[in-house]
Amino acid sequence: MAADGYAGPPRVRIPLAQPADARRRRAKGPDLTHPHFDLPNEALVEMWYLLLLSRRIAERWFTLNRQGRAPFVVTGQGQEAAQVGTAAALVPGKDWVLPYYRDIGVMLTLGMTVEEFMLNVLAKATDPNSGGRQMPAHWSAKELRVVSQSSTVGTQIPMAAGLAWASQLRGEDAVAVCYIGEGATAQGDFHEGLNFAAVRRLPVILVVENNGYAITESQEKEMPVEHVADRAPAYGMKGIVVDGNDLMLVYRNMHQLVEETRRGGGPAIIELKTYRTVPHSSDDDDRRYRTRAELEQWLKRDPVDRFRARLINDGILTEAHAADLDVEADQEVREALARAERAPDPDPATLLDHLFAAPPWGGTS
Amino acid sequence: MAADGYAGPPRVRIPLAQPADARRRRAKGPDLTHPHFDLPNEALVEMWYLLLLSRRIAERWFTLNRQGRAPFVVTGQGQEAAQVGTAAALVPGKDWVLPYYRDIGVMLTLGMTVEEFMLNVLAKATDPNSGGRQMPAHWSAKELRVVSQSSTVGTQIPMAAGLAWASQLRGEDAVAVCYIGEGATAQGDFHEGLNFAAVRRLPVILVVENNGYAITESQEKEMPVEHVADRAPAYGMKGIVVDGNDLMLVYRNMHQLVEETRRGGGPAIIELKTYRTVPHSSDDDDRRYRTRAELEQWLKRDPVDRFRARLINDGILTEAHAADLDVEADQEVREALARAERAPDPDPATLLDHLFAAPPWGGTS
Amino acid sequence: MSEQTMAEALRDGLRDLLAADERVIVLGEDVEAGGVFRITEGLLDEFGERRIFDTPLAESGFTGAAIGAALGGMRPIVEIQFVDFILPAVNQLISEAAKMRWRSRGEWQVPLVVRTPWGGGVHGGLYHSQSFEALFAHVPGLKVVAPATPADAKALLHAAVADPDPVIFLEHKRTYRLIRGEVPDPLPAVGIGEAALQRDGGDVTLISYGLMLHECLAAAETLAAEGIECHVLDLRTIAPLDQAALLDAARHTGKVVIVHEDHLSGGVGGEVAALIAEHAFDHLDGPITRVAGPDVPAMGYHAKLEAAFMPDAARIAEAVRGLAAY
Amino acid sequence: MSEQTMAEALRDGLRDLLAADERVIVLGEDVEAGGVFRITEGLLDEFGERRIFDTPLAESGFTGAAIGAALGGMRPIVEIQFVDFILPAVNQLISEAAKMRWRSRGEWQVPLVVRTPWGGGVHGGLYHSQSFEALFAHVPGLKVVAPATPADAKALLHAAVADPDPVIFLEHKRTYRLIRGEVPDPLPAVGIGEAALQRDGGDVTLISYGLMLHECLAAAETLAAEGIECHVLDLRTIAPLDQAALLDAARHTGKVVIVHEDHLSGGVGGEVAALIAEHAFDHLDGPITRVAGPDVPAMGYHAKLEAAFMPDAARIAEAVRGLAAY
Ligand SMILES: Cc1ncc(C[n+]2csc(CCOP(=O)(O)OP(=O)(O)O)c2C)c(N)n1
Ligand SMILES: Cc1ncc(C[n+]2csc(CCOP(=O)(O)OP(=O)(O)O)c2C)c(N)n1
Ligand SMILES: [Mg+2]
Ligand SMILES: [Mg+2]
Repeated sequence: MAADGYAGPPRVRIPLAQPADARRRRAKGPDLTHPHFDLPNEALVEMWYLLLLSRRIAERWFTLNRQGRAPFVVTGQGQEAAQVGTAAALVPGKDWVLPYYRDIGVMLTLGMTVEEFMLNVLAKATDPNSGGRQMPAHWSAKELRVVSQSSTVGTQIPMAAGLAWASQLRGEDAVAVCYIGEGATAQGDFHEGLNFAAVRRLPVILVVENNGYAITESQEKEMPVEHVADRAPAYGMKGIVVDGNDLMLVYRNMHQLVEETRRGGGPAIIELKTYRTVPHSSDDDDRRYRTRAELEQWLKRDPVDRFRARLINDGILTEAHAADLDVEADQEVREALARAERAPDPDPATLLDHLFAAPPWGGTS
Repeated sequence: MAADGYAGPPRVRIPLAQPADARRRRAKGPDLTHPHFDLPNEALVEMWYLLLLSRRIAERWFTLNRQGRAPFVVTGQGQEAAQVGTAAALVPGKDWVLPYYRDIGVMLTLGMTVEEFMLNVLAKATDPNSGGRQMPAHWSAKELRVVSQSSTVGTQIPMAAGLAWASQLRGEDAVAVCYIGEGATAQGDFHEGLNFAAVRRLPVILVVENNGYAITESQEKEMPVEHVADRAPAYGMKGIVVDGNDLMLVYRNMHQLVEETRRGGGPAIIELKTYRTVPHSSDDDDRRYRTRAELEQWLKRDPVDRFRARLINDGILTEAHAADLDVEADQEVREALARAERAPDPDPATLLDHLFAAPPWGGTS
Repeated sequence: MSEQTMAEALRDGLRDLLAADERVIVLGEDVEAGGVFRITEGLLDEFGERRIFDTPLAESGFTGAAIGAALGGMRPIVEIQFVDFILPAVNQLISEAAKMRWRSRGEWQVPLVVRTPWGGGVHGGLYHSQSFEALFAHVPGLKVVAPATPADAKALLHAAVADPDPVIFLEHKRTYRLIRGEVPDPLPAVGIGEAALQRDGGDVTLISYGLMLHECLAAAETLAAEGIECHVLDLRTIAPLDQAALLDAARHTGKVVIVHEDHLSGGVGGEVAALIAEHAFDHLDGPITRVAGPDVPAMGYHAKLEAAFMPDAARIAEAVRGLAAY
Repeated sequence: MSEQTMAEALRDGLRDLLAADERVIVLGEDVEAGGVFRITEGLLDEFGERRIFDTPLAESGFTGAAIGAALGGMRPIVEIQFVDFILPAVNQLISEAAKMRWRSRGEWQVPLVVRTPWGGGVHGGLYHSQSFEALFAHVPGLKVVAPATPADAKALLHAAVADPDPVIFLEHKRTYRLIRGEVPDPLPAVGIGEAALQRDGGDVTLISYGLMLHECLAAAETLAAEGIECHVLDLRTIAPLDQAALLDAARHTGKVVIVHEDHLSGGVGGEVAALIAEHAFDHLDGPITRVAGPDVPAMGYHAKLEAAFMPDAARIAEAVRGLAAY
């Protein structure tokens, strides 16, 4: 065990043979993440709870920032349906997942606990993602096959191709799923990574969370076509465009695509039209580049409210149950935060650790 | 004048106001390179001569290599129609041109003299491209707006976008034309450069000389689509595919595209299906990756023979005239070589020159 | 004469340059809205969208386009949002910008300025805190500057845009708002390649640049109270190095401490030390000492991991004391 | 025991590694046909197209894919056709491969080997002759090796593939067919990070690597005839440097000449000199001298421009004579 309190790999959260996630507390129905199940009512409620919890984690993070307890925030309020709906179609611990910085919803659905988010936000020594080395929201969870992320956008696409390739060589039927914003698809690695995957028909899915902006730049400054998915034919790929704020639509489309890709259908792009209803990060002021009217329009399509309304309309959820869950989510976040706050800060003496497996100088490995 | 005998810029070969190329000896008819002229018979003969001369220069270079007088050869036998046909549609000295290493035909058509090719091949101090600093076939000719090329493939596409942009900002109606092999279009700079050009609708044309191979790799290892031009829609661009061994087809399509782009039609791709009938370079043995049968098939479509046959068939050229021109081309190359051989080698003392305009140390600028 | 922050001096410098020369254009991610550090704020309104130009999120593509624009007669100023994200553009910078003049023997030139925030101290973690000056300083054909004061920043920005060759212009992001200073008007010119003596002293020579210069000056204050006088040189330009100035500074005391934030191995300090060990050997009175970040991929995000990485006045003073007593 | 060229030793090494471990795969441009230097010749026939794998012409893409494959449990060996063309992949190597283990505190690792020919002497001009070891040696998290003999090449290739971290494996292209040597069977292991003394002598220490090692040895022969005995150290690994060995070698004579083909400023020689100037200062009997390529973008294509760039035994001997007389 390293001096920073981190137990080190390998840790197995989810037995690979049994993809049911014991750690996701609310899983009352059959395993959501198993693609062969239909979705019973309980699972739909659970999915709404994941949307809600993602939202609450993000909001709490902003609060911590205002309180001076978290120097930096980057979140994805408004994008939760795109995240939860796609991740729910994956098999955690089997499929490779390369989420991006806004993907609280992806990580929550795959099995990261609320406490772990809070450890991450507070950059604690026991943050499982990097132990306070990286900015928060740079996910890593080996047992979930979530590969450690850099801030450098685009690099994850070729890496996803390589992960898919490794799985293929090893005779697994895993799919590699890479998440990305629409702006980042302008990077050369988009072209090189997709081309590599396409030439060898590797099982790679690129999930584009198109929120219309790359920090301050609106989509027309980034690309000359309406949809990122319009670029799929350049790689002989399937490309689909989905309303990213409609949870069920996202889930059904992703589910089908994952099945196709898993069965050898080759790489594909799924583009989710959505919106971040908050600034790019705690350092940003979004009023300098977009109108309040535009924001209001999108708030009407808020994925959390929208799915709740639908569940209530369909008689699956009551107002009272929803209100209870809201309280529960709030409480879950509060309790997790309280526990996380008691965790140790990173020990500066550990800075040199883990440079190499067998270090040629200095720290332990 | 630098110690290596190189006079240094600026040199003006072609007065920009008068695009007729006085230095192209055989231009009997109206200026070929001026896009508003129809093509009289003399011009057609001249174009055939350019094909022939390109071929003879390349062949002589291989001979010099076998004789131990040129350490390295890279040429484009078989691709001459793609080169001459596209370059003939440009205005030398006005349009920006970024040819690639096989483009003897492009440079010859734009106005590089046979002697200059020989100076280049022999890496003489007076080689106008780089004075023996670069490998041969790394073109540069400022007065022709041919920008110095590196060996690094792909980088020229964003640069072409920038040149087009500069011309637009300066109120010129120049087009920027970048030449590339199909293999090199797998580079990220293809995506980034075309995207940049497309977002701003810059007057850029990408000429893809698709010879089916990137050194030893056949096209299906490079890309999952049949045509590079299939990728044009990803940038909202026009993309056309042309038989690159049919000179007139190449010229007419390029001519039309240049006109459209010059008038604000935005960037475009023209892909020329062709074949190099020689190894990749003097270091390559193409028998390790392609069959003689395949080569034979393509030799039947040889662009030089094919255009000659057509001119003879149409009564524009006689066998006797063709034979005369053949002798003439041979002689032109021989004389140019003899002159070039008398030119001085680079002076090692000049190695430090031209690092910076005002050198902080060492050599003169 | 007015006191400004680094950020203000740079913004003013950009405005002056845009006003003075039609060929100057500014491009990069988010520059129209002012950029993430607000250095280009207000420029769009003043100079319009033909000259202040948001690019797609593609550093190789827009750096390559800027090289093209420079070849085509413009004077582009590229902003790379964080120096950490310059890596995708390294091929364009090293293979093209740096070699263009040399390979064409002066026929073509690339008057390009690449502005980019570098360095740590702002809780940026691995990808918003790095130092890449050593990478570019090793590339013949590139000039690299790293001013430490508002006046130098503005003067060197003028010099960089006036320069007919490509210049990597490094702005330490922690200094943007932290460092204030007089910016004289008219502004005395600073040439690229000119170091500046920031403090005169006879005991130990400190050679540094960027944020670390200020830590050196702070250490020098502390040490002066202890009777140790430091001779502090600000390199200002990392490539080409002001060899005469740094050898003079080394000879002046015979004891040299080189300080940079970038990690030790292969950093700029190695080159500086090597020059001194070769050309000022006879004047040396003690080992050439380097104070630098440790050899790990970057500083950590958590404040404690960041502080553990960053050299500071205390560590510098300790090194100087050791050497002074040598 | 058999005598082999560098190329043969490397080809044998690859074959052994592929035969020994199913996880080893080879990818790059033209590797199926043997590669432009024929190092992978015959491997496709022997190991099949699942393990010997031509990639599209996209260095960032296939290096990134190799990083992914390494994360996924494979042991990829990437071939970059010429080190000059590694620049598009620098972002993947520095931002991802080098930082992966550190940023995940050991959770993820990238056991990747990037083989690539470097250096000049083959009429490659600007883009087929460069040296980039200094760029990578400055990146914490990457190991960089540059063997100079066939036995070392083969042994270090084994060490690189066995290493759980990313290794940049530099093969000097001029040595492929020029340098022959015994390759013992069984082959003694060479650890990454271990320099080797190639000649013992008491007057002047030469520190080098790659092709230049052979020029140093040639110079040492000449000088021995003149009565000057050289102590010649082959670094073999550029990062991490074998500090103990290089400091010992420096202390042994007190006079050091560092030789590399890469241009001078910011080269590996600077770091080596700085280490000596700091940690072996008391043993120094003369200025630490560097012999290196000049600070121009690359060597020229013409034989005369190439020769003007490349350090050689004559230039090295001259530097040694000067220092010996100091
Ligand atoms: C290579 C690189 N360049 C620049 C940045 C700085 N940056 C961080 S996020 C961002 C915008 C990304 O936009 P998009 O991909 O649309 O994702 P979104 O943030 O909108 O979800 C930029 C420019 C970066 N992280 N990486
Ligand atoms: C970035 C880069 N990587 C690798 C090379 C080595 N190389 C030179 S030519 C070539 C093949 C190019 O194929 P293609 O683009 O189809 O052009 P062709 O040679 O067939 O005309 C390669 C791999 C290079 N020049 N640049
Ligand atoms: Mg976006
Ligand atoms: Mg080709």
